[in-house]
Amino acid sequence: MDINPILLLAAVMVASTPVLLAAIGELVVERSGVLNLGVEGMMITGAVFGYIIGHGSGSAIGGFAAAALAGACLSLIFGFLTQFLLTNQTATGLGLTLFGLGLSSLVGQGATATYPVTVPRLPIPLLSDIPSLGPILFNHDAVVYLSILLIVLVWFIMFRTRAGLILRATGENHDAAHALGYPVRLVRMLAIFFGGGCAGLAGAYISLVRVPQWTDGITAGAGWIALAIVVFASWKPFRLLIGAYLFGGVTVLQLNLQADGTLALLDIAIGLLAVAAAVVWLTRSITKKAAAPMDNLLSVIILVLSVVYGLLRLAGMQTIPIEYLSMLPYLATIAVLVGLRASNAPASLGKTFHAST
Amino acid sequence: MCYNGRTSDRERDRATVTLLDLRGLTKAYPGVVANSDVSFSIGEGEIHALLGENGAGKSTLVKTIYGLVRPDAGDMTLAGQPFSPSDPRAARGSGIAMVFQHFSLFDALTVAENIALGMDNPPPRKQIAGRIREVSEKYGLPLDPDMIVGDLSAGERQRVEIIRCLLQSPRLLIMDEPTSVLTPQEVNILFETLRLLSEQGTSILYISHKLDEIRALCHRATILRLGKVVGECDPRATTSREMAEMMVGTVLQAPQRDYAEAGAEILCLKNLSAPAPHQFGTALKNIELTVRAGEVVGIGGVAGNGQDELVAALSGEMRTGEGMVVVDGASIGGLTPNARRKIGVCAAPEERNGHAAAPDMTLTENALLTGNTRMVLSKNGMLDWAKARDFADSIINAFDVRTPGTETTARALSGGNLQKFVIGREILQKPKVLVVNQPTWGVDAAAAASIRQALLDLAAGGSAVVVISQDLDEILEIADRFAALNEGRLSKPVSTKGLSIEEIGLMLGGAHDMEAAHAQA
Amino acid sequence: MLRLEKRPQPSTFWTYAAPLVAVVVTILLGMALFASLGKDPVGAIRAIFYEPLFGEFSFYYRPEVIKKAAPLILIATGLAFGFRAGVWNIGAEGQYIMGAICGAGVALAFYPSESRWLVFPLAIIAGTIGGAVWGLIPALLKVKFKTNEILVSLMLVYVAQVLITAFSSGLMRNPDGHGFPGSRNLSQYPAAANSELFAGTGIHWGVIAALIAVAVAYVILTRHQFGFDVRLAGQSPKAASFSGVNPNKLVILSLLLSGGLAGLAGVFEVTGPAGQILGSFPKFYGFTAIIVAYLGRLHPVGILMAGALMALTYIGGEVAQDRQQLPAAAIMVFQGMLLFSILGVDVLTNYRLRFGKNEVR
Amino acid sequence: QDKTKVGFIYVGPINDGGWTQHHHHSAMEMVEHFGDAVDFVYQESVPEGPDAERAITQMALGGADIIFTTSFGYMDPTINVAAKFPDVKFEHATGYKMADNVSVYSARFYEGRAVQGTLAGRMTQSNKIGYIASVPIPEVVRGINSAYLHAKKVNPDVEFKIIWIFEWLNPAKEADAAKALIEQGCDVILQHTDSTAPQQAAKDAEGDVYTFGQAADMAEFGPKPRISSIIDEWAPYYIDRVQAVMDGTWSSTNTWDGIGAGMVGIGEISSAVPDDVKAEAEALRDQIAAGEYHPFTGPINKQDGSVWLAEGEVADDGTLAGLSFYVEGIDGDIPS
Ligand SMILES: Nc1ncnc2c1ncn2[C@@H]1O[C@H](COP(=O)(O)OP(=O)(O)OP(=O)(O)O)[C@@H](O)[C@H]1O
Ligand SMILES: Nc1ncnc2c1ncn2[C@@H]1O[C@H](COP(=O)(O)OP(=O)(O)OP(=O)(O)O)[C@@H](O)[C@H]1O
Ligand SMILES: [Mg+2]
Ligand SMILES: [Mg+2]
Repeated sequence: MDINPILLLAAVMVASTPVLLAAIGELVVERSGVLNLGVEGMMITGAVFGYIIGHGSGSAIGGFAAAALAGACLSLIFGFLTQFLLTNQTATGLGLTLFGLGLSSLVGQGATATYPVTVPRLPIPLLSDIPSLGPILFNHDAVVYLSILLIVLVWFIMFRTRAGLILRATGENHDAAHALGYPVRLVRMLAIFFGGGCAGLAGAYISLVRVPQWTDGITAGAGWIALAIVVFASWKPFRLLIGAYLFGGVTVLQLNLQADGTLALLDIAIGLLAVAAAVVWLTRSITKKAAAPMDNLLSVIILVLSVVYGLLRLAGMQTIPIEYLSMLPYLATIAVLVGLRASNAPASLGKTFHAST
Repeated sequence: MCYNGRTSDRERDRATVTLLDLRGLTKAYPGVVANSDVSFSIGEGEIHALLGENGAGKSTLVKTIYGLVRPDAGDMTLAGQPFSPSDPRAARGSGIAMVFQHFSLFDALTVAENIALGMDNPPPRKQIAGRIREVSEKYGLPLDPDMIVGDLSAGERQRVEIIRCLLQSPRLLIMDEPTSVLTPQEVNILFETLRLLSEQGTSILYISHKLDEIRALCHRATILRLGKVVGECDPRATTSREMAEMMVGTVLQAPQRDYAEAGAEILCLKNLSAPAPHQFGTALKNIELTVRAGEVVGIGGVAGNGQDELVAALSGEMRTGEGMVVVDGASIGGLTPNARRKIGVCAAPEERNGHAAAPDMTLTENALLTGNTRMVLSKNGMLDWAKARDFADSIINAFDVRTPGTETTARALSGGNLQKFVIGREILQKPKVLVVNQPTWGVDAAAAASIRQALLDLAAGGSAVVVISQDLDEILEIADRFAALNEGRLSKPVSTKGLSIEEIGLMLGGAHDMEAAHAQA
Repeated sequence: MLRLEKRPQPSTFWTYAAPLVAVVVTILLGMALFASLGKDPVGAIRAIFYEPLFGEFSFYYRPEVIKKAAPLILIATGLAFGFRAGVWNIGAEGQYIMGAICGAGVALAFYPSESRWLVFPLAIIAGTIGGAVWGLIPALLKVKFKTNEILVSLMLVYVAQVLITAFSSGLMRNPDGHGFPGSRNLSQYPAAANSELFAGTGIHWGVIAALIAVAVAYVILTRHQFGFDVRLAGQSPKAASFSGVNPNKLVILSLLLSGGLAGLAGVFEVTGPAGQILGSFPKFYGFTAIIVAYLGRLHPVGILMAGALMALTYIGGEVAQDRQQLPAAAIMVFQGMLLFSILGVDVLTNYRLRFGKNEVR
Repeated sequence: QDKTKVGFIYVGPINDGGWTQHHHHSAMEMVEHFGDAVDFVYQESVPEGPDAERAITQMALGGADIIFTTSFGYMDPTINVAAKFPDVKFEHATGYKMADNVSVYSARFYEGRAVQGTLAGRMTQSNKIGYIASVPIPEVVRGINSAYLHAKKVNPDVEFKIIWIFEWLNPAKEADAAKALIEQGCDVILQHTDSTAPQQAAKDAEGDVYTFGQAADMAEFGPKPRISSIIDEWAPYYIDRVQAVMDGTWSSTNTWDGIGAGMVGIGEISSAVPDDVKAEAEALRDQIAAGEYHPFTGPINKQDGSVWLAEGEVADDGTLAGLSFYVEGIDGDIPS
């Protein structure tokens, strides 16, 4: 096996960052009671503006700022339509994606591949000195840390401050929030704006760091994944981290397995997953916590699949058809959606609000 | 004794200092003037009632005071200063607090969070729980600040609203129909609190359809009809009947009934148990009940004790085990709503807009909603709209539903008229068993009387009728037997002859609710 | 101050006027966009809306508009049921692809049969079932596990895309194709070809199916119990369950229906205009159909018109690309604008715009 | 009207940095060559399949005299449209179906891969060479085999790690694939995908990782990581064919040219390559150009060990055109 698990982990962190950034923004939007399906469109708009301004100004920070602004401005179209003209959020969000894809391609026509700007690495003191692990895991670019910091920040604001309380209240029951005098539309517009900014940043991370270059359709569906992860995380900030890393992990793992040509890594991964599932299943059975029967079911499914895999391996399976491996992230997301059940959704999510005075 | 437009001497003694003065408030909505040139004043420490039938404009008026509605004309002064709040926060800043009847709690948030949201300068996160406990103990309204509001009973939710107001030490407390979900005991505790507040100088603007409460509590009443002030009176010196007649502008008639001999057993609930259908629901536990032909059984209880679930178990929205629900000797627990309608079991749930009727559909479509099976409004799945329209028309005519026509959306009807439509729709299907939940909730006196009469007439025609209601007067008025629903358990039914409100209050086990909350607090 | 005031009843006038106003608004916005790109705005708009219908080569474009509109209308009609019932199937793209895969798979299994009366109908049935089954997955997961159907159906789109790419170079690869990916060309396989029924009209079986679907959907939605249940469940789920509608059954039925119609569109496409299973099998009909469904206000007749309009912007957009060398991306932006204005102007149907204060009656 | 109208149908946007950009670039050279004598039209981002058929028809209706359709997926549409417009000439890139008015043309990129393989085999320290493969078609398989055979020839210890991404252009996936390969120890990355993302990944990697330009020279990444490139040189062919239309001498042909005819260009071998290695690679290039050497010359076994080409035997074009197996020594399966 040629795969270095620590390097793999670091690669996962980078690969997951765009999805994570977009997801944290969308989480705030959805917590305010708005479903914006236009993440992909805002993301790619951020990608193109980040790229162009980043190169034009030669400053990565300038690029990221422009991207955030571009994503946020695009989101205002969505905000205006859904909050002021009371349009259907699903259709408007899809329209925003269409519009963003077109706009980015239009704007990006002059942007040919030039020498990219560099985004400085930010080794974390002390931690990055840990032998072998440190230089890999704690020596990323600033945006990787920013994404994690944003999670903490969003969690703090949402659950520890009054502004966060108002945000959650708006998403929970917009009529009540209005009756108590909170500016529902303003709160939602701000959330939408923030979500757009995060999506823009996420796009710029792809075009300035992860790839880094501009081509049409460069976000390649990452915005949709971000939406899935928000649900996966049951609208809880820290769970986003798990979701995004899991998703990024499967993507990176798939490529690594192809390159490695052996299934050693998959053996290890499935082994670990099976152990985890067994532990969950055993503790649930022992404590008899009936509250989460789905966790049990999921554990059993994982265990059964692991055993099947193990038998196939023992029977001499050497490779698995790689083209089907690309389905894994999507199937994994579905499995997780089934396992975690989409409870906990903000009660006003996706509903149109109109107050008469 | 009533005074039209003049203030009594007694009142002048009491309300020496005016706190809030309304002058010529007018507010128009498309097609209706909700408030028209409304003027009156509220004195300091006064408990002032606002009366009027449904749609008279009471809620609009208090929303104006609370800054939620901007008037088209007129002005207000608060303690002599011009007062025109731009939003509820401005109103709260001026010392006004309001208990809403609808839409003001957040189910997924905790009690403490809900309360903090209703205050402009809430104490810091860490202290608010302590303050809540303090205030709730002081006024005898126990509450656990860490509970999730969705898990609370209706009475406890009302307490959250009230404590939210009390924590702000308001100068004017507005209460829009606060008692409809409280047990008599809880109402007493609330009234004590309000009297205490009044003595401490807080003014209270109190809206209720329950005239006995008004008489027991309020110092003065302003009566609205069609948005205009039509009179003012001292409720302590005016009979309920007089006030009601002022509200509707006509003379009221009490329902007529003959206590007929009950016939054969029709509906029989045997050891009916069912788990809670959703997170915030109530499980039904071993319910036993028989209802005979020609009989009206009243079921009382505080909202959230299993009423909705009981209706669902009877209507077929919730399926139950074999033999638990029996009609004419046949078990129907596994049947769908339409299969039950076929054998004559009809129901009308409490929430008219969105449950009993679809707000954005026309009355014709809403007639079809339950009428299809018994009135045969379709053939091989193809709907017969002409027939459905005729059915809707007959409901409108028979029950005096005030609406431009059958193609009006249900949403465009006032609450009372829609309720008449919903009840009428079921009654015209001539059901063998009819179950209604809160048939006159929020409905004005005249409409309520006609609905009750219709239920009695149905029973007189040989149907078995179950009326679930929190309005105990209503139950005493129309039911032959009474049973109380408490935490999903049904008490043994007793005859209503000679039953007093106090006895019923005890039957409801209102005390248990309090105890439970005490235990947690 | 500008305010919106809810109308007690939707306005009949605006129901019809709003789309027209929206198209006018879009044309103005579009002209500004094209002018800013240094293109002739009038020429571009003319190329988009006029040329395909009445221009020099309209004899060629008109059938193309019809061909393009058919799958959009077919899919959108199915989606309308789900959307009206509050079932958010946004994975029609995947169901459409699976329809193509299954239909083509059955047709290819009989290769080189000459029995048109066997192969073509079987392929159609298989495609419909394929799409329906792909729609059934999110339905069952929703019913059994309360899983969000938006996300599951969307994830399945990506799975379907992986499958069609994999099959085009694996399972279904044309053995006579010199090792290139792509199945045999079904439009050149007479027993399975969905060719033009009347030469030069663009009308193929898919167009007929779309028209039938619209008519049947109209009848079901306005006159049948199922249509009533669908509308009821979408507008007020609790009232629906009180009325006796089984929400689970409705979820399953509406996803089966929209999946089946999307699959049908897929199989007509793969046996007709597209011809083969290929990684680049014409995509986005499934997503665009969502937009078409909303543009048509989830009403079959509206969808018919919206589908035609959308197809017109595609064909016209290509004409504009050819004539005015307008970038392809500009057309996407233009379509986005069209969607935004149609959705936005629609507010006038349900709300009244008020300036300043209320008048007192 | 005596101007010749020339149309191009592109599969990607004209600034994709790879395949389409180079066709467009060559087309512009052709336009420059003829000046006012030609009328040039193009349509970009035309999806393969029915949309392509419409785009081609539109161009034919618009009066084009010759239309170049520059993607394999345009094969059937081109044939279909050609049947309806017998007077218009069609040129389809990389396909195999011809007609009286349809020519096909393609380049022998595998010749360039032989040069790349030689360089890769010499430059690798870790003996691990990464290969980012796009879509499993014979052209890509030929490239892998050719590169592997020549790397192995100069360095018997090399091992190929192949990642298929199933797309021609997906910078994000290409970048991830390149990173995965580098992390697994590859220090030379070959790519059959069109973006510069792998170059960027190699540049960011610690230590020396070498790459090659694909379709374009990608010189901006020289002298390191990009050490050479395969360049698509379509312009001479385009000029030739348009001239033939003008002269009335156009006829349906099947063109498959390589380094010798100038259709495949080998980009400047950079200073990062030691002189002797550079000389070796250039010698190979010149030998191929002169027709003295064929990259697929036996003995070559198939992956399963069976004999494909005996000692001295040269692969015929028919087999090469449909090549769908790995040669001996390459691990893994071609996705199918
Ligand atoms: N937020 C709102 N937006 C638009 N119209 C409303 C709104 N709230 C109430 N209405 C209108 O008010 C009328 C009925 O109001 P409501 O349901 O409060 O009944 P009500 O006035 O209390 O009458 P009733 O005496 O029958 O209970 C309807 O015409 C309804 O359209
Ligand atoms: N937001 C609104 N939009 C349009 N009309 C409204 C709105 N709110 C209230 N109305 C109208 O104003 C009238 C007065 O409504 P309001 O809610 O003030 O009555 P109410 O006296 O509180 O009745 P209830 O006893 O049922 O609470 C209603 O009949 C309704 O027609
Ligand atoms: Mg009311
Ligand atoms: Mg009211």
